[in-house]
Amino acid sequence: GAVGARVAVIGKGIGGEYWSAVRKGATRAGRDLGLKVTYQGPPTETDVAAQIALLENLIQSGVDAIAISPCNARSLNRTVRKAMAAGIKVVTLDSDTTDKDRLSYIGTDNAEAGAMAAREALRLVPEGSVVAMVTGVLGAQNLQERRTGFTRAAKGKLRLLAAQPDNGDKARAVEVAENILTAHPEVTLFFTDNAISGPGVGQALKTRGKAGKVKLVSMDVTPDLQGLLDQGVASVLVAQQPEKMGELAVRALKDALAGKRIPGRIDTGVRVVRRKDS
Amino acid sequence: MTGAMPTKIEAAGLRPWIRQSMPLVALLLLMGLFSLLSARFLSFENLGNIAVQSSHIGLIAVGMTFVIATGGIDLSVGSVLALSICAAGLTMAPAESGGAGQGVLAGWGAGLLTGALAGGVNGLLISRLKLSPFIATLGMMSVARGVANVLTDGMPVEDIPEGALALGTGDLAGMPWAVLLWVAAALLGGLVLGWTRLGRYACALGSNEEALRLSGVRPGPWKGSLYVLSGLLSAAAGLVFLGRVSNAQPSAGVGFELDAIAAVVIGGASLMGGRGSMAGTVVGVALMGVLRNGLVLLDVSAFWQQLVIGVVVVLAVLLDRWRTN
Amino acid sequence: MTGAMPTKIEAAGLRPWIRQSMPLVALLLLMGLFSLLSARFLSFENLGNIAVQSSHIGLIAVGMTFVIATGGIDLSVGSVLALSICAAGLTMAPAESGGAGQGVLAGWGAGLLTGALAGGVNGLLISRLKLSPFIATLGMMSVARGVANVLTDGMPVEDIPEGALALGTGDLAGMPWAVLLWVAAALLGGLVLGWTRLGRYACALGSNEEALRLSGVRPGPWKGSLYVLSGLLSAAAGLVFLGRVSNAQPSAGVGFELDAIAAVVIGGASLMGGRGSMAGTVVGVALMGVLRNGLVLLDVSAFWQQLVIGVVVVLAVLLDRWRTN
Amino acid sequence: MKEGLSTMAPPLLQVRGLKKAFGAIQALSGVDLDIYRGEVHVLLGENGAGKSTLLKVLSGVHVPDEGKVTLDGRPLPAGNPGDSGRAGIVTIHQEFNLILDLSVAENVFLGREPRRFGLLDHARMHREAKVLLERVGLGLDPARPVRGLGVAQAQLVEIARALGILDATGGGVLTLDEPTAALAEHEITLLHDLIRQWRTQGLALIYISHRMPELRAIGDRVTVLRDGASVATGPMRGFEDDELIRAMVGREVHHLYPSRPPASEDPLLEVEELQAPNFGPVSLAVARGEILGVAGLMGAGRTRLLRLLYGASRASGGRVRVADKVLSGTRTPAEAVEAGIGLVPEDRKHQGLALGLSISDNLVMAILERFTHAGFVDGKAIVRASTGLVERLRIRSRHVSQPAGSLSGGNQQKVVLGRWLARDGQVILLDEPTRGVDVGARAEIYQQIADLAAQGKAMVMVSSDLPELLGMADRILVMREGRVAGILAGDQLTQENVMRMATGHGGRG
Ligand SMILES: Nc1ncnc2c1ncn2[C@@H]1O[C@H](COP(=O)(O)OP(=O)(O)OP(=O)(O)O)[C@@H](O)[C@H]1O
Ligand SMILES: Nc1ncnc2c1ncn2[C@@H]1O[C@H](COP(=O)(O)OP(=O)(O)OP(=O)(O)O)[C@@H](O)[C@H]1O
Ligand SMILES: [Mg+2]
Ligand SMILES: [Mg+2]
Repeated sequence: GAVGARVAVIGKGIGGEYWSAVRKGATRAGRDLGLKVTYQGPPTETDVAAQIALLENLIQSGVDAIAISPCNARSLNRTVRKAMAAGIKVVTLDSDTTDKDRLSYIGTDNAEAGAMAAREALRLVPEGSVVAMVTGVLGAQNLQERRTGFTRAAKGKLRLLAAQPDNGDKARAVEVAENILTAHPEVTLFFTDNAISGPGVGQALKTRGKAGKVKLVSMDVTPDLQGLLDQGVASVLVAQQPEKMGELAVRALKDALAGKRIPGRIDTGVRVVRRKDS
Repeated sequence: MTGAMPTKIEAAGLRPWIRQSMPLVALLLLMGLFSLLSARFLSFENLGNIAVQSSHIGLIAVGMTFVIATGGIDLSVGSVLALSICAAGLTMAPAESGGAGQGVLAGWGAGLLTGALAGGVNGLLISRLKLSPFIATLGMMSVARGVANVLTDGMPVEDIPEGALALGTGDLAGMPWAVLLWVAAALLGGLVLGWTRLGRYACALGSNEEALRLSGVRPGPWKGSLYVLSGLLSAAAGLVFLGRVSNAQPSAGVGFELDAIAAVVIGGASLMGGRGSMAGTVVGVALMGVLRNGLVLLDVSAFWQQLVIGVVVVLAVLLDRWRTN
Repeated sequence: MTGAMPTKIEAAGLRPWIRQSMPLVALLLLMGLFSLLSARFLSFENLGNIAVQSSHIGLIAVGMTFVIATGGIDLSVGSVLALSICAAGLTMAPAESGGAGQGVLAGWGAGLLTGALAGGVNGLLISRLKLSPFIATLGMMSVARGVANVLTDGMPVEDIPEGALALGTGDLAGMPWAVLLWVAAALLGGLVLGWTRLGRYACALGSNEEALRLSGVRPGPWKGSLYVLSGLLSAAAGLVFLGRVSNAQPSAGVGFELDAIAAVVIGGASLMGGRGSMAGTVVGVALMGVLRNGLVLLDVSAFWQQLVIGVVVVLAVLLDRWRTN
Repeated sequence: MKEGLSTMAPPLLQVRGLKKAFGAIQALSGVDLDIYRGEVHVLLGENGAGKSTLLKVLSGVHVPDEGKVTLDGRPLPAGNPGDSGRAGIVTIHQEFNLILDLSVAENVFLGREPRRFGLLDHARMHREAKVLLERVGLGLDPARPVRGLGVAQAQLVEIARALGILDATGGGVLTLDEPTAALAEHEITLLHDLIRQWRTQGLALIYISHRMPELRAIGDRVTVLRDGASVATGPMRGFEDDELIRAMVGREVHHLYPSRPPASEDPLLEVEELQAPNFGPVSLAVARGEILGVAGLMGAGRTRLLRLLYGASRASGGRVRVADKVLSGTRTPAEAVEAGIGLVPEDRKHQGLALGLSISDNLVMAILERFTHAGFVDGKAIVRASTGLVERLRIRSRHVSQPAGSLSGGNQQKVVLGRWLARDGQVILLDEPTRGVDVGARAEIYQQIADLAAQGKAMVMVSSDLPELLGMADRILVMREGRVAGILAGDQLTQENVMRMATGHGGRG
């Protein structure tokens, strides 16, 4: 009897479009399936200790199942094991633990998504072009993986400038992009690895009259980014599908609670959204 | 703290303008350095960029100057900014985007009102309930962020009307509105600080609140209104910010308090209270903006930037101390 | 500053233990409330969890109590924690993971040394160069983070030897090492605060540094060593933290300073300096830990948690003020 | 004629049965007071008798627990300095209430700043402040900050502020809490002239001081407070000094200045060519068992002399020797203390005491290491030692764990002195050691100083109270404008000689 069971979803953060989408998908699935879903997250995406504490506290609170997106792949191993040992069904979503002591991982390969973005970039600009990267908070592991994937795939084909962080602050992203445009007029493409940097850079391109001339390839699809795509400011969006992740995670947990076997890996796929004319 | 009375005697002879010009010297040194190292630094466009980029911190820092002059601190400015833009966004965004569709002016009004209210709560906690400003505004930092998130369900408010973006991206005869607003606030702030009772009492509150009280001045209302002012200016900064980023994010403004405080202190104010200079604050904000801009122009890696910014902040303040001791 | 004097005098009659027990009352109230609302709150295991979860902030708060007693503040604790664990990690991790493979003890030593050094720099800036603690440690906050990122290239140091994890996850006869360490540090800290010259001078520094100086005590070395102590305890907190998260992340510890400061102030210390109580600090840390835990047990949504935490922090401090005024 | 006043007009200010307690301390336990227009009413009482508390109730700082205060027949609003001020009560408090970071002019006009078009009229403020300052004998630039002023100058700025308010309101009650404690003869004379002027204008003045001679010069009527209650009241000339002291202290005080064995010839403290900007060179020597007095007008550099000698401020040249130990040119107070020097600073609130800490913490501040065994402080021993000192100095307190800030001014002063008694060094520098100390306690402090000298210590005593210097010192060094104007000894030690040297001409006549 999985109906009425309590399911906790732990993201890497509490606000922002990405985690809100995860929360939405999870809550909707919970409603459909008759589960009680709660969403929790640490105050910042790098606060591993707070996430561990959250997980411990949720174990104490007697939830039946947990979907967690570890802030750090290794740091959560022990506590995830503890949860499993306590009889709680655990899956990871968006990113995985290194030990993989969970029932399933629901998400995409961040590095692969980054590589895909690089391949898209190479369709937009010639080899040897100069590319700037704007990232969120330094040290956020999923962003790091996306950039690594991008960098690997672009190796020898694109000239990458050092990534500049905006600390998750959109105004800072605008600022950083403007400064890069001043310092490096030769930049022909921006790669942004998250849903805050992307719109920030897009904004800078618009105000500097560089929209469309300097290309923008961003991770994530949000209303904000979709708008930029429609306006021709962004060229390609490479999106994981957070809402789907949340939903599939809760569905998988429901199956697990019902005693069914669930696959160890559920790929939510990467969606590439291009401008119609590109 | 007060023990400093006798040792500072030696500085008494120094003219205030020497005091105030030390941050400027630091700024000019830094600008000189960047001009030498990067041909692109000293362009009209780049300097204009720095000004626009600094304007929201500049607005916050105007209010922070008053608060710091009283010996207080306002840690809630970033969260209050976020809350204010969410209030503004929800008021002006069309109904399809979850807003009330009340138009730009109503939105701006709602934002400013929200900022003033949050500041008012800070002011009451501090002046009525005698909470230390650090704790009161630390609480508000958490509460305002929470309310912003609850109101917006953690999602940015989209579809801000075009008209509202002018504050961030538009200009008046080539002068960006954001910069105009900042300059106006700083000028007005300077006037208030030096030439009105509010400003002088701010310094008096920071220097010796009891003496002010014994002179028959009720400290509470004056102190309280300075926190309202800080909230109001955070909201104004938010409106500029909103114009620049074009949607209202409840996660906006994290860490702004530290930038603003650093700018005020670089400008020559003392966190013990009793003094502050609006010109100094403007220079402090500019210095931080130039530093960030220059380091990116010089292609300094993000990690080294953190390091350099920390060192320069300390050096800039040291330069000021060294000159006055 | 000195203006606050007359009102404080009225508290003189109150026995110190009443003062100190107010935070405890707040904590017990909160625990009572949570026990009523959730059957799972008052279990041995859950309370143990809270203790372990609080231990690193607890360790930092011990050092912060001294710093705050002097009227100072240490904003760099979180960054120093990150730098220390990176130093520890790089020392003990095997060569394949970019470390020096020097074993656990060497790693711990390197971590503690790094923390002490960073604290020493803070101390010098503050006691020698007379920088305000806020600015000096704000600078260090940025610099230490930058250095940690530069050293590790922004990536966590992996493959920390098993032995080093004991501090975070192991126990001694059922008592987690992390909690033991915290309790030991708090007891020792209480002893130092109340019964040694260092502790007494810490309060004297916060109350009237000039009087201390004119009494023939060199304030500099004492003040400086308190910042070393704070750095050292941040590093110790880092070692516990490292044990818990099992790799050394340069991004660790963001925001810890605010948690620690809030805990110390909830515990009855004044940010103006001159007083502080180690028992109060422990209670303050526990209160924050209980609050975080209880809110999750009660299924309070993340946004509401921010709101509630802010309100409770303010209320806890108010309760203390109200009782003493 | 003055006695006649009371029968002709009703009192302007009437206090009945006033009570005020701070926790367990009953500061006022029943005060009755009548103040008439055109009189200077002196309040006398030991340290801690409740004089300042009484004034603070009148000025709205404290709310009384019981009792009635009427001004001009109407009840005086309680607990709000603004209301009291508007009702016509102007107060100069015992502790300074200036705002160090504001300018002198802004302090003078604090709370009633002239404005034009909504903005402060700085020009007018400076102009008018300058006039007020000149009237109290201060030639300061009104635009300079108060920070850096000496205590005497600060006191005069406060008087100028009161003067300004009285000019504007033209009447009421002026209360002065030990306004002359920090002033020297010349400024005191100026102040007394002002007071006489105010009296003829019909103001009612309440005046607190511990200096008997000046009270004789200025007081019309007197009320004596003891343990928070008024115990005697009447015309000043109706009491002999002895009667007043007995009413105050509850016992006889004979021999204000104790006799001592003659000083040795053996120099203990030697200072050569001590220099700093606008100061010195100053050379002096003090023998074992000697008390060297230092006199001078306000700002003559007496405080600087002590601070430079002690290393509290950095000297630009000169040598300081204690016994055969030469102190370094870059000495700090710590080095001076190690060499056996102690300093009782002039500003106890800012330089002397940690007001938030306990009496015992303050008493042992310079000798904490002596109570430290194996790294730990022996709290019991500290309490024992400080209780001894409290008894020896008759510091009025309930317990040594009480915060120093809760003591009355005179008792605070004794705590600072007690710190150096505890340390038992060889040289003690005293900067206005009896500032604000009552007659009884003064006699005790003089006795302590004399005892210390008799034990072979060298004492340097700065004071603005000339009779005190003449009564205590073996020799007096007179300073003028940062330099030594001369040293007087033996039968040259007269008030006239000191004043002549201090002013640099024939004296004040
Ligand atoms: N704010 C306060 N809190 C606690 N006790 C106080 C406070 N103010 C004064 N007292 C106590 O009240 C008593 C009266 O103090 P008050 O300052 O009125 O004495 P005073 O007559 O002015 O003495 P002095 O001549 O030393 O200035 C003293 O015992 C003092 O310790
Ligand atoms: N470091 C300094 N540099 C220059 N001038 C100073 C310094 N310290 C003090 N002064 C000035 O020197 C003068 C002498 O001050 P000092 O305090 O020694 O006088 P004083 O004789 O003790 O008088 P009083 O205490 O009555 O004011 C004052 O006018 C003071 O402003
Ligand atoms: Mg008094
Ligand atoms: Mg003096």
